[in-house]
Amino acid sequence: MEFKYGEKEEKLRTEIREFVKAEMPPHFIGKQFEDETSAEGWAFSMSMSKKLAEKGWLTMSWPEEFGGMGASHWERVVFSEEASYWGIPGLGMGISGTAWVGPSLMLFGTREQQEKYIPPIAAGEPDGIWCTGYSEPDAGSDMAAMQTTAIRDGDEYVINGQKVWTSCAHWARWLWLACRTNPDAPKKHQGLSLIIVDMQSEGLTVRPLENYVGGHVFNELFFKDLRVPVENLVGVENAGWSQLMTALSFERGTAVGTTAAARRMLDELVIYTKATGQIKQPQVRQKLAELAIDIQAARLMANEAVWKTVQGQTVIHEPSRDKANGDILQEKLGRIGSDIIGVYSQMDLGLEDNRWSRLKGAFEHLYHYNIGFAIAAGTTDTQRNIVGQFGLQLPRAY
Amino acid sequence: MEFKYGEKEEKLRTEIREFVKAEMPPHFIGKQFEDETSAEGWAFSMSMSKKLAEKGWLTMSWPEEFGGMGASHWERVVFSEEASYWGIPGLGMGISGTAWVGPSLMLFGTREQQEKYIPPIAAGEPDGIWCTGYSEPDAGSDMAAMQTTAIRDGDEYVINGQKVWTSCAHWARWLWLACRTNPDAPKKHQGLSLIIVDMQSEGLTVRPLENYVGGHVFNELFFKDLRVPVENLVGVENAGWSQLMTALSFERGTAVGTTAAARRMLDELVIYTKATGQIKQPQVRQKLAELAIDIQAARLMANEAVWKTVQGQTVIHEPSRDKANGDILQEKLGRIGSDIIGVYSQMDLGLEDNRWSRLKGAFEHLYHYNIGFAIAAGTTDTQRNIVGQFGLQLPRAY
Amino acid sequence: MDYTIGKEQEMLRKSAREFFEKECPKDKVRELKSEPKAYDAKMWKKMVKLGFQGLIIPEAYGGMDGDFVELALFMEEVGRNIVPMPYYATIALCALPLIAYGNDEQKENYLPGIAEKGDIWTLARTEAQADNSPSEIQLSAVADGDEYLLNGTKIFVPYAHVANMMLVAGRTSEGDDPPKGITLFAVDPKSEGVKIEIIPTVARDGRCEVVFENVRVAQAAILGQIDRGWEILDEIQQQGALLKAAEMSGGAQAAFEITLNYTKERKQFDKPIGSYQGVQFRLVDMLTSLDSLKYLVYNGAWQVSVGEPSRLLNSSAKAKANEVYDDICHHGIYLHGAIGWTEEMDIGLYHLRTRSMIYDCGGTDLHLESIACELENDVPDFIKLYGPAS
Amino acid sequence: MDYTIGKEQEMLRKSAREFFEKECPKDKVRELKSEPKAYDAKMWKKMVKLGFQGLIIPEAYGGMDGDFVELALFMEEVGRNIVPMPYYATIALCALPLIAYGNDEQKENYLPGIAEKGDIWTLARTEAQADNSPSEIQLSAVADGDEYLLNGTKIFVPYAHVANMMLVAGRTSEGDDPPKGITLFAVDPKSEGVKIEIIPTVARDGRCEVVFENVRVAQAAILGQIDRGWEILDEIQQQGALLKAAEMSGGAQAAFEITLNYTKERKQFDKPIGSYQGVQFRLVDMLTSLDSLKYLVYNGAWQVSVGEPSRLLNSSAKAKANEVYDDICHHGIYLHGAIGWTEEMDIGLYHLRTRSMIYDCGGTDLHLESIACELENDVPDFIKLYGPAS
Repeated sequence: MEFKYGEKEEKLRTEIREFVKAEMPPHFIGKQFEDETSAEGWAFSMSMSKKLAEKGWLTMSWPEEFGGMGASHWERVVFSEEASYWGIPGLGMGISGTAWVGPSLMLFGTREQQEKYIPPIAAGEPDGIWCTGYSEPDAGSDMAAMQTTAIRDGDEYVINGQKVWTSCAHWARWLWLACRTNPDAPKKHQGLSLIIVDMQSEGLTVRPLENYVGGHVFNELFFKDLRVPVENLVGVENAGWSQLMTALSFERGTAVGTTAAARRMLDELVIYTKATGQIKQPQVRQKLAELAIDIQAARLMANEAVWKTVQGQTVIHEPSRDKANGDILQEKLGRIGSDIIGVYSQMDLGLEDNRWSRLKGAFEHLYHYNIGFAIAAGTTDTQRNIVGQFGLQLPRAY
Repeated sequence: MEFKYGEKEEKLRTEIREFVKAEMPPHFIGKQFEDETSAEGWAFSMSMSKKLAEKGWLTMSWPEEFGGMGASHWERVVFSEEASYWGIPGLGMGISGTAWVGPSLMLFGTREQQEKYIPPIAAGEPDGIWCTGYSEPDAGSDMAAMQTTAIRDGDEYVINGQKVWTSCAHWARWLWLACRTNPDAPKKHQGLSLIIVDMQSEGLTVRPLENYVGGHVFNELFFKDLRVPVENLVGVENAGWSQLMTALSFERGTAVGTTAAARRMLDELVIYTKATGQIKQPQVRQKLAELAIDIQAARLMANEAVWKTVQGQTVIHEPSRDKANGDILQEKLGRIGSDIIGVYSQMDLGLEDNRWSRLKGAFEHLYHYNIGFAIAAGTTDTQRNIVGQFGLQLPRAY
Repeated sequence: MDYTIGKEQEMLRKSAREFFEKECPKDKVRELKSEPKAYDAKMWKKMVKLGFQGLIIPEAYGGMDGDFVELALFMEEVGRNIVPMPYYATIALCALPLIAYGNDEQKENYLPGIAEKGDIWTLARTEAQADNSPSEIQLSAVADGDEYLLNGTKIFVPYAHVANMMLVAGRTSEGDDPPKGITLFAVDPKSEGVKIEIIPTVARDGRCEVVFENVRVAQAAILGQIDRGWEILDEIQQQGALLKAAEMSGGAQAAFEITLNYTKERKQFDKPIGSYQGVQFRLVDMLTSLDSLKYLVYNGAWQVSVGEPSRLLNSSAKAKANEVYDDICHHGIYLHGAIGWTEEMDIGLYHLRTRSMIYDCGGTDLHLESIACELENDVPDFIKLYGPAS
Repeated sequence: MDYTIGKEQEMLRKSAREFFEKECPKDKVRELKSEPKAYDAKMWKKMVKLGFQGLIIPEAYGGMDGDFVELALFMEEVGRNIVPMPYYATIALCALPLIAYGNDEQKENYLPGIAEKGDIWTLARTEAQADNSPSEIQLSAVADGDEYLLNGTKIFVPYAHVANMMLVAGRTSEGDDPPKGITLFAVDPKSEGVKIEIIPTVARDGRCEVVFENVRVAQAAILGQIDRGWEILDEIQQQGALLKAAEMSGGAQAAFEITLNYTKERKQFDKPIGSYQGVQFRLVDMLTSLDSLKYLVYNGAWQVSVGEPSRLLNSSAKAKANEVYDDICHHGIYLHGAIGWTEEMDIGLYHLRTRSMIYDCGGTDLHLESIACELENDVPDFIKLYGPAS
């Protein structure tokens, strides 16, 4: 048993902090979803993305042959903690590429696909920005119900249908598309495939889905007789479900980051309440203490899941446990923080610096965006279903 | 719109308080389940029951022809509030008789049954004490699954089977039994009947089910070839389900009482924390305030359900809403009160007066008994199912 | 004990509901976010014709002489449709204290303008400390001959930018006891030295910063008595909290209904999502909290209408409203799934207003503390009967 | 970062689990409720042979020289089986401070007795104020020649009625600063003037009232320094809170497993109740809170074992344990339905102990306040990097 990181990891942590001090605006507070709304925000993210790539950090866990550093799990953890604590941009919006497109291509892609698509991702270039098309209007938590089709026609697939909740589609160069290549398969989990789509293709319409607080993260994609060459198929035709599940498991392993972000928010609240004097109020003290407990526990659980992976144990329900727990924690944090900021918590989210916002609007943002987070990548209840079924071996409840 | 009681009701309230002052030990605090554990407790309850009957209050809502006062709904509400606030014993343990056996007999019983069974109930006599046999080991929330049979054999029914969670069976004179008179009925809701059983019958075994904190409320009943005359059938053979539902609806309408009991507990906490100085702690103040809100809201909802009945509107989901809400409120109250009492909340429940107990052990009692209450008469989740299905018209979720 | 909504009350409610549904559909609510005025002047005028602004104003001053229950029912409808307009600012925060504390001249000067012309009023109260306490009021009001000179800054003042008049809370005497020395002035926002800037709130609901720089007001502008303004502010806060709770109750009811209907239609794994206990139990608990809030508001409003206002109920209603509105909007969006988070669905429009409404006339902590004071000072029934505990 | 339970630790855990399952089945736990001693002396002796009492005691004094992580793992097993015995009182509350603060003579006199003979010790600390604060300690200890005279009353002292020795916290100096002037004495409960009465707690877990009437103790009985006892009490509270949290964690895990298994077997409406989301989601949330507690305890224990104890983690573990244990027992009984409420099922046995464990070494408020102090005094990373906020 040992509850501390090794020297290598602590050295990396120091390097990252030096990087933060040198490259980031002082007292920057990151947001839960990166700023994909404004062109300025996007440009800042892209510039940081490039710098992170130069440090090798953007894809540090990749094998060296694909431009990575072959970093250990624990180095990844420390990087993820620091990146989230300091709110380093340029990671979130490229996440499709670095987190699951790249690794999936390494596992399932052809050599040609690997050579073409992986280097721009590792370099943090605009051509390495991907979006991901899984969800459909009638296939949300029940992903296997997807109906977008890609029908083989000679050397091409002809794609028709619709995707929704596609984040980053308004900035991405490529689309990582899950769709139905055999509409006649007897079961809905069969007949699915993963296909790469050029975002500049004819037959593709991107419609922004602005959220209720004026942010632009999600989009709808409409496909009308969009044609892609058959070499854009990833892996085996009609066997996409298991590849998709593999890719999803990459996506779920992110509780380390959200926990570190929460830690930063708590630190900010402590300093803020010391400045306003609110920290002397017993009910404020109790709330801060409760958050500290929950955050520390979340961090320990996130690390437990990593440790299991390091040990070669199969991690099944833990990421779902941590996602559901993180959703609840963020809701609590957003609410407590907004309550502490009080009347100032009603500010527009888009305005970081004005004389009425407190803590650069971080808590308004969390308050409204945590709902989006609870819905994204498997709702809180979906995660609970997974934990119940696979972690507790209870009968399926959905 | 008018949020106050009429003069008649307020006059009754004054009378009850005079009665309390004259007849009850001072500063008596009632418990959530009456004391059916000790012989002394039972004797005190029975003596009060007699006095309440003399006042006419035991069955005040019954028609005068059956020994009642024909009291209005609102008089009943006020009586129920006061009885619970002051913890008047002698009502709870007779509740089977006064609350649903008597009224059911008036609706469905023969004249002979009415003449035989109703007067002792109204008089608060030992011969008017009933227990109720609905639940079975495999028929809890799913009551229609009951399997105890009463098979006609000439002029008698022969009863075999088992009941469980029968409160008061160790003191009752009669059993109000729901059982299966036609085991071959195509659907499980069919073929049920209500039958009166003499607790002194041969073939009946009563086994106490002590609870985990040493109290004795519940019992198991075992029937082995127990014979009752056919005239003990209530209403129509094999049409018992609807009578049972009617009887259950009488049982559910009790949120007025639990709310008033909660009000008393809050009042006690306020006075207690003033004495100890804890009321000066902001976190204690907030908890007390939250309880005050919840109790006031619960009272208003309970009265809304009564008002709907008074108006002749059909009350469907409201009692379930109020039961579920009351369960949650009592849990909260038990926990907050125990937290306030602190280290003294670990006392044995049976000991009202010793130098370590606080507030006569009322909060230890509530803390452990509220779970039993949440399980009894339809669990909290069962009530939620009812509200969802009938109040919100959602698809059945169980 | 009678929960009946009377015939006239029901008619008022129906006419308000139909009016707002017609005149302020949700797309209008969306549009008004980019309209700096943050309300629809035409609709406001139509409301005058229907007598809505005059609802609570005595007939003598051109109003309908309605009672407080009717006003609460009306606010429920406003909240139900989340109608962006200066009604709450004008009526709850200003007309009510004008009626209660204005002298005859003030009433004659001001009330008919509200009832018959739709004059807009607002209350400039909040300052940087922003906790609705007496010590928050720091704007200085110094006597200068027959006049007072106002200097200071008010924030989150609703609809100051379109107001005809405003009530301003200033400090006329310094001292150790913060409630003492506060005075309310009726001030024309076009007076020299008043600077108004719209604060960019997430709901774009017309909140303003109002800076006073040597603004001169006449002694006749004082509402009530000099140095005794806290009494009035406290009453505004009491009644305003209740009326805001009514508005939030109506909004929460509507947000709930939208959500409930959605869970009946939306299917996942071949079943409506409302048939899963995880979803259904949330909805059931929401219903209970909605009913709680609704009746706390009705009871509180009824108490005011019969002249027996209850601090306990006022604060209970607002504290409950703060909890319930937030909870229902938050979980309402969640239960919609991703679509609920877009600006295309109505549910988000409700949640835009949560944070501002929570603080109108007092946040949760303030009202819990107020309830605790009531509990502390009250003598419970059992002590009345038995005497002090041994 | 390594969550591995080492081989020796695993062996200890296994042998403890098997021992308690065999020697203290649940029916024994039930029986002991009516046994005034509230523990099984035979089992206690067997534990001595296995070295359990000596686990944390240095080899020099007849112990096994185990580390704090091992002790925490052992306490988990004790909690898992809710074994009624004076282990926590003897080891967590007395042996640890004797090791840390005892002089050589005291260690030689007392520690081998615990490790090799199974001497029972307890801490007489709580008084009427019962809030684990320094000002709670009012028992007077007045110097009288070479001796001290103790007068006062201690309550909820665990297993005082069967103790060979006890540590008594008394006040040797009065003053304005409550932590100053407290002294710990090692006292033989058979001394003249000590009166012990068993308090009838719901768990019948051997809590006692101990009255001291002119009890004479020698100066040599002082543990640590005179007037400096608060330091020791604070450390007892820190480590004791963590070990109690470990015990509660083990208990909560067992209570959860019992409940989980029941929901897989028990059917309602023809389906196992665990297949309803309403039930399943509760269980899932319980699992998360159990994992939270477990790792807070392990992390805190590891910190102690490497000589870097963390007040933040100690208090976090205890506050979390207080919440989780209560919640899992409460909902565990609820999920069993009515059968869970009877004394026939094991789940209730766990809940009998909830209220006493919550207050051992500090209730939730105390530990939340302790965490808040840590937060307040800590300099967060972002301030370290950027300097004070502008």
